[in-house]
Amino acid sequence: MSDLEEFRAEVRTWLEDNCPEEMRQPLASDAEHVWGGRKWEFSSDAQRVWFDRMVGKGWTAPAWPKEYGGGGMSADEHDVFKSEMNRINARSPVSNFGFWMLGPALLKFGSEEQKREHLPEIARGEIRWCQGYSEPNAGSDLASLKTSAEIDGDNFVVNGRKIWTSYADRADKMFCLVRTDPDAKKQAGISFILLDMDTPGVSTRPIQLISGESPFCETFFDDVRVPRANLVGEMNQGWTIAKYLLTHERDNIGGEPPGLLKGRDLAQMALEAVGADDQGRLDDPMLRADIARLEIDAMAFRALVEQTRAKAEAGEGVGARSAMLKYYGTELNKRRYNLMMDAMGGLGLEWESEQTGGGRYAREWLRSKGNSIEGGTSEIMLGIISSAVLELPKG
Amino acid sequence: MSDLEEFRAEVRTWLEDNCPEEMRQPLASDAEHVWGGRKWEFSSDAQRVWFDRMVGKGWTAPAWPKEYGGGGMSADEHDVFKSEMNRINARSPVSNFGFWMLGPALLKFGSEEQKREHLPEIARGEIRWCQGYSEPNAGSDLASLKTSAEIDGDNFVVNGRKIWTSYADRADKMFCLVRTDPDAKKQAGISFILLDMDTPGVSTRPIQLISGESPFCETFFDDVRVPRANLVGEMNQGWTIAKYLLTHERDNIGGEPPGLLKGRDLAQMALEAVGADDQGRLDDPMLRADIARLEIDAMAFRALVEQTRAKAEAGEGVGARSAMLKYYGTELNKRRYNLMMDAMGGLGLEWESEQTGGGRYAREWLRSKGNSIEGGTSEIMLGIISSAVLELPKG
Amino acid sequence: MILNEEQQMLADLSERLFADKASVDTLRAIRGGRHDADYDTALWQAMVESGLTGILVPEAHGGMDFGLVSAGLVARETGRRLALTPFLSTAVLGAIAIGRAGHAEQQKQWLGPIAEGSLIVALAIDETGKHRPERVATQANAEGDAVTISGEKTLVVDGPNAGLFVVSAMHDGKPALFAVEAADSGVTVNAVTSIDTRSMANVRFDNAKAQRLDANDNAFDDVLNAGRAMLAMELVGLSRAVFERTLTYLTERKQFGLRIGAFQALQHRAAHLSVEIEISEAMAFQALAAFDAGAADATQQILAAKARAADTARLAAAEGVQMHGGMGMTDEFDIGFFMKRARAASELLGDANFCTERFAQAKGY
Amino acid sequence: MILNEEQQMLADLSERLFADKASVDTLRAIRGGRHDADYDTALWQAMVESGLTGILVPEAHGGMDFGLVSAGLVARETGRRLALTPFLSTAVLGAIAIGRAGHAEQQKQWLGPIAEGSLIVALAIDETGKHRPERVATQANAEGDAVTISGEKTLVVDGPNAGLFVVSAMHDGKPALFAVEAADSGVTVNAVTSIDTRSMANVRFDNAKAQRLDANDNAFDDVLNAGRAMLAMELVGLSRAVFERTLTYLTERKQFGLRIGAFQALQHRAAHLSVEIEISEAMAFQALAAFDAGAADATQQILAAKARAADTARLAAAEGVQMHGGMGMTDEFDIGFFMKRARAASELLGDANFCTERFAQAKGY
Repeated sequence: MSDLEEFRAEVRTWLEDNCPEEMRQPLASDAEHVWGGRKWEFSSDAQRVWFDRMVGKGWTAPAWPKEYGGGGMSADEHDVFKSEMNRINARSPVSNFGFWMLGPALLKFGSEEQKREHLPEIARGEIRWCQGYSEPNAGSDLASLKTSAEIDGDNFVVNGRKIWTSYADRADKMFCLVRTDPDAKKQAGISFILLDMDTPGVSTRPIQLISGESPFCETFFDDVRVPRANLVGEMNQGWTIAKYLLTHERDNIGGEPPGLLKGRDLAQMALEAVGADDQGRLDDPMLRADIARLEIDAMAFRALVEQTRAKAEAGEGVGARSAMLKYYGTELNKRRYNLMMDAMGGLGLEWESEQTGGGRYAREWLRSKGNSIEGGTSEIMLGIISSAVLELPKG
Repeated sequence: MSDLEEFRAEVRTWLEDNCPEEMRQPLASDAEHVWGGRKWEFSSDAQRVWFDRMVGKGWTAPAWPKEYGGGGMSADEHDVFKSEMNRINARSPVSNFGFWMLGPALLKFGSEEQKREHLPEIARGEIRWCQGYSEPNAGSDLASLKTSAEIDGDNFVVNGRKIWTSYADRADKMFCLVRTDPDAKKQAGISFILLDMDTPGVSTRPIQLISGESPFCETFFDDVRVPRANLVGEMNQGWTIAKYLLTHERDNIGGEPPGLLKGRDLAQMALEAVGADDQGRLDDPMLRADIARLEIDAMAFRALVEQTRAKAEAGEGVGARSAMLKYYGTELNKRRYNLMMDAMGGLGLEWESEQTGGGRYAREWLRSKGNSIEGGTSEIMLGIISSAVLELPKG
Repeated sequence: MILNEEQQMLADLSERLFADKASVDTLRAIRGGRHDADYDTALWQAMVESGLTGILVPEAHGGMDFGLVSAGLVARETGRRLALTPFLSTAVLGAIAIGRAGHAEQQKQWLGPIAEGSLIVALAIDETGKHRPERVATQANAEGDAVTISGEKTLVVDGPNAGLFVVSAMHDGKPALFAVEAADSGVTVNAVTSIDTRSMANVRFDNAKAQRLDANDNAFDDVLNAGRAMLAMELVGLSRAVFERTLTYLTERKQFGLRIGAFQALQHRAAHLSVEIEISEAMAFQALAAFDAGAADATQQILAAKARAADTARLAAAEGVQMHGGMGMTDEFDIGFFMKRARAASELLGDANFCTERFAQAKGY
Repeated sequence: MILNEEQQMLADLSERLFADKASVDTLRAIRGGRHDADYDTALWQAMVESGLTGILVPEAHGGMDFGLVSAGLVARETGRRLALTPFLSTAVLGAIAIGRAGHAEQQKQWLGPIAEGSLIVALAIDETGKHRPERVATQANAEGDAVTISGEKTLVVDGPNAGLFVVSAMHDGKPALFAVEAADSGVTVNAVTSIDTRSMANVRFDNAKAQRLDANDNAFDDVLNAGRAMLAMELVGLSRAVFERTLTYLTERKQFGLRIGAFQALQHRAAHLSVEIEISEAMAFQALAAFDAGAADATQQILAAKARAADTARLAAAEGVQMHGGMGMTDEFDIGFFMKRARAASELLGDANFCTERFAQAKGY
C-alpha cells in the first residue's frame, strides 16, 4: 500500500469514527453554516462536537503548515482528504473569510510574526474575519477607493467607509484595503491592513437585499487607530495582494449552485411541479428545451472547470482565464434560478409560506442576481478576458 | 362618392384592364425585377407591356409632380394607389435607385434644371441609377471617405474608388459622394455629384458574395471629368443630402422578407419539410418554439412599423427612430432565414440542385447575413439609438 | 395603432393621477404592514372618483363603457408606478366576467358596485402553480335550481378583499364560470404574502353557494384574454419605468472616470432593450385594439403581446439590476421591486412559454 | 481532461501536417473544378502516409488503434483548415462500423484497405433532409444466404468516391447496418454540390447485394456517436479558426479613427464568444474520452458536445461575418467558408435541436 493509500485509509477511518451523522447532511440553509469567531453560538451538539474534533486534528485548514495550526498536508494528501470528506458528504466544520482569503494571503505575503499571530486562531475557529474592499463610490472600479489611513506615530488613523462587507456585523476582524498615499494614482498608494472590529470608531450597518436577507454591511471608520504592525506586505503595495485574492475569490465561484438547487436535479423538480405528458416528457416543451440546454451548458462548463483544475495541478497557470469561469459560472447560475422559478410557477411567487420554506424559491432566485455583480461584475470579467486573454486593443 | 373613392375606382378599373396576369404573380427571383435603363432587355412581353402602360400614365413615380414626369398624386391618392396595386399583387413596372433615392433627393435639394433633366428620364425608366457611397477603407465610418473631386475649370476631376455600388456594372449613371475639400474634417468637405458611367476613366468590377451572386461592384475613378453643373446642393454640403438619404434608405428596410420567404408561411414550410407529430405539431419541439417566437416577434415588429408609419402620416417626425426599425428588422430577417435553414435540413445544404432552384435556400440565407451590414450595420444603428434616442453620454 | 382623442385624454388623466397618488413609499408601507390595507386604498379611492373603476362597465350600470385600449392605459400606469390596487381583478376581470357572462339580473346586482368601487371581485381559476385553465378539479353540483361548488383555488389576486369570486368549476364535463359571494359560509380565504406585495390568496370552496355565469359561451376566453392583455400593458409600463431609472443611473453613475452610460457595451445593451420595449408596447396596443374590434385573431395577438411583454419586462428588470451593480441588489433602491413585479405579472394567467405554446397551437403547428 | 503524451504528439503532428498541406486555395480549386478530385487528394495521401487513416483501425489490420480523442485531434484540424478529405467517412465512421459491427472476415477484407487509404467508405443512413436514424424506408430482403437492399439515401458524405457503403435498412422490423460494394450494379450514385464543397451524394440502391454487419448490437449507436463526436471536434476547430481570423481583423481594421477591436461592444461579444469556444472544446474532449472509456453516459455527453459545438460554431461564424462587415460578405475573404461549413457540420448526423431533444430523452424528462 502506498503512503497515499495508507493516508486515505487513516482519514477514512477517522472521519467514519468522528463525523456525526447530522454533519453528513446537506445544509438546509445558510443559517446552518458554522462561521466561528468570538461570538459564535453552535446551534446543535453535533456542530460543536464536529468542530472540536476537527480543530483538534488541525483539519479545519488541512493544507496549512502544522506550525501555523494547519493539517500540514501535501497537495496530494489534501486531494485525498477532500475526496474522503466528499465521500461521506461531510460538512465543513468551520469556515469564514479567514480560511478562504486571508490565510492564503498571509501565507504568501505575511511576515513570520503575522503568520504566527493570525493563522492559528483562524484554524482554531476563534476569529471570524471579514473583507473590507468595496466602497460606495468605487464599485467595480475598486482601485478608486478613498478610505484613508494616515500615519500617526505607531498607528494608522483610518477614516472612510466600506460597503459589501459580508457579515461585518458578526465578524471579529477585518482585512482591509486603504489609501495610504493620497497623491499616488489609483492602484499605487493602496495598502493592505488588518484591524479589529472592536476598535473604537468602527461601526457597521447591515444592508438589506432584494431577497430580504442582509448578508452584507456597510462599515464606517471614524478616526480608527490601527497599529502599523498590522500592515501586510509593503506600504502602498496592497494592490498586489488584492489582485491575488480577487483571482483566488473568482476561483471559488462557478462550481455547483448553492442553496435549493445544490445537488438537486432541476428537471426532476420541474417534472414534479409542472407534470409530464403521456410520453413522460415535461409538460411544457419550451421549459423542457430550456432545461436541457441549461444542463448541456452546465455539463460543458464543468468540463472546462475540470480541465482548468487539471491544468493548474499540472502546473499551467490559470491567470486571467479564471475570469472566464467567473463570468460563465455566474451567468449560468442566474439562468438556472430563472428556470427554477419558471418551473415552480405560483410557488415562486410566495414570499413567506411554510410550503416554500419561507419563500426560499423567490429569495434564492433574487439572491442569484448578485452572482454576476459580486467578486467582479460580468462586464469587468468580459473586459479582463478581452484585454488579458484576447489582447484586444485598448479603447 | 368622395373624390378619393372616385379616384380609387378609376385606378382599380385601369389596373384591372391594363396589368397583365403575369405581372400579378410574385417575383420568382431577383432576376425578374425590371430595373430599366439604356441597356435594359425585357424578359417577357408582359414585362414590356406593363412597363409601357405605366410609363404612359406617369405611374412609375406616382407621387412626383406631373411636370417632372410623375403621376402628380397627393399623399392620400398615393396611399389609395398603393393599396390598389397591392390588391392585385401588381409588380412594380420598373424600379431602381433613381426612384427610391435620387428622385427624393433631387426633389428636395436639386436645382430646377436638375429636376427637369433627370426626373423625367428616371420616371420613363430610361436611366438606371446607382449609388456611390461606401469606400474600401470607410465602411461604417462613411464620413471618412477619400474619393476626391478637384475643380478644374468647369469640371470636377474625380479620382478614387467606391465599393458596394449595387449593380454599378449595369447602371447608366451614379450619384456619388466625393471629397471636395481635403482639408476639412470628416463630414465637412463632402459634396454630392451626379456622373455618367460612360464617362472615360470610370470602370467597374463585380464583387462576388458568399451567396455566389454579384449584386455589388467596386467602381474605380481615374481622372474622371464631371461637369460642375452636376453638383447637387451646395459645394461641401453633400453630407446633408447623404444623411437624408441614409434615413430614407433605412425606412425602406424592415418590412417583409424578400425572396423565398416572401409571403410564405415559415411554419408551413417547416411542417412540410420536417413533418408533424400525432397531434399535428411540428415534429421538432425546439424548432417549433423558435418559429413561434419568431412569428410573435415578427407580428410585434410589424405593429411597431405600422405605428411608426401612422405617426409619420400624422406628422410626427420619425428621425433616429428609423434606426430601431433597421436594427430589429434586419436581425429578425436573419433569424428567419436561420430557422428556414434549420427546417430545410439537407435541402439547405444543396448548392446547385434543381429541387432547390439552384440552391436558393442556402444562397438567400447567406445573402440575409448582409442585411445587418448594408445600409448601416446593426452596431451603427445601436450607436445611433444610444446617442440620438436615449441620449446616453459620449465615450 | 395611434390613440384617438378620447384615449389620449384618458392616457393623460391616468398619468397625472398615478404620478400624483401612487408611490413606492406606499408599496413599502403595505409590505411592512404600515398601511390600512393590503392595497393602496387612497389611490383606489381616487380611481373610483375618476370613474376608472367603471372603465369597462356599460353606461347603463354607471360605467364609462370604454374598451380594453383605454383600460390598458390605466394598467400601464399601475406597472409603471408599482401601484397596488384591485384594478385588474375588479375593473377588468370582474367587469368583463359579469358584463359578458352575467345575465341581466347579475349585471344589475354587481356591475354598479364595481363601477362605484364598493365591490372588489377576484378571479379564482388556477389550481396549480402553473396557469392551466383547462385543468379544473373544482366541481359544480346542481340540486334543482341551487348550485354549489367545491374545490381549492390558488393565485387568487385580490382574494383577501373580494366581496365576490368568479370561479371556474367543472360543469357538464367542461370548465365553466360561476359567481360566489365571499360572505358564503363555504368560502375560506387564506391570504398569501406575495413576492411583489400584490394582494393574493388561496381560496377553498366547500359546497359554497354559486350562480352560473353563462350568458355567453365565449366569456371565459374573453376574461382570460382581457386579463392577459392588461398584464401585458402592466409589464410594458414597468419595463418603461425600470428602463428610465436605469438610463438615469447610467447617466449619473461614474466608474473608471467616466459616466457608465458612456461605455459602449452598456450603450448597445440599453439600445437593444429600448427597441424591445417599443416593440412590445406596439404589440400590446395592437392586441388590445384587436380585442376591442372583435378581430378574429385577437386571441393570437394577445398571446403574442403577453409573451413578449413578459420577456421584455424580465430583460428590462435583469438589465436594470445588473447595470445598477451592487446598488441594484439592495432593498433600499427601488429597482428590485420591478424585478419582483415582472416575475409575478409574467406568471399570472400564463407565462411566456404558455402563451407561446398556445400561439403555436392557434396557428396550427 | 488533459491530453496524454501520445495524444499531445498526435495533436502536434496533425497541426503540422494540416498547416503544411491543407489550404483554402485547394478548397477554392475543388469548388471551381480545378482540382483532380472533389476532395484534397494530396492532403489525403499525406494523411495515409502518416497513418492517420488507420487511427481507429486495430493494429492487427495495420492501424494505430488509437481512440476517439486522438481521432478528434485530427477532426479538429480538418475544421480549422477547412480541409476536404474522407477522414470522417472512412477513418472514423467506416473504421468504427466495420471494426465494431463487422465479422472477422469483413474486418479482414475492409479494415486493411481503410488503414492503407485504398478504400473510401461512405455512411448512407439518412433518407430525409433532417437526420432521423430511426426513420428508415430502405428495406433489406433476405433470400437464403443472399441479402439485397433497396431504397434511397441522402446526405451521403463522400458518396461519390466510396468503394463501400455502410447502409441502414429495415431488417426484422428494425434498422440494421449493411455493407454494399459501390461496384454493385444496383448502386446509383448522384453527386450533390454541397454548400461547403464537402463531397456528397444521393444514393439509390436497387436490389443491391449486401452483407449484414451484425457482430455487435450496439454498433449502430457507436457509429452515430463517433460521427457526432468527430463533427463536434470539427466544429470546435472551425470555431477557433474563424475566431482567430476575426480577432486579427479586429486588431487591424480601423473605423472612426480606432482599431475596431477597441470598441467595447465588440470586445464583450468577442470575450463571450471566446468563453463559448473554450467550453465547447472542453465538452467535446470530455465526451470523446467518455466514449473511449465506455462510460455509461457517453451518448449523453456526445449529444451535449455536438449540440453545443454546433451552436458555438454558428455563433462564431455569424460574429465573424458581422464583425468583418461588408468584407465578410465577399467570396474573396475566407470567412464565408467557415459559415458554410458550420452549417453543414451542424446539420449532419443531427442538428443542435435533435441532439438536445435526445439528450432530454436520455435524461428521462
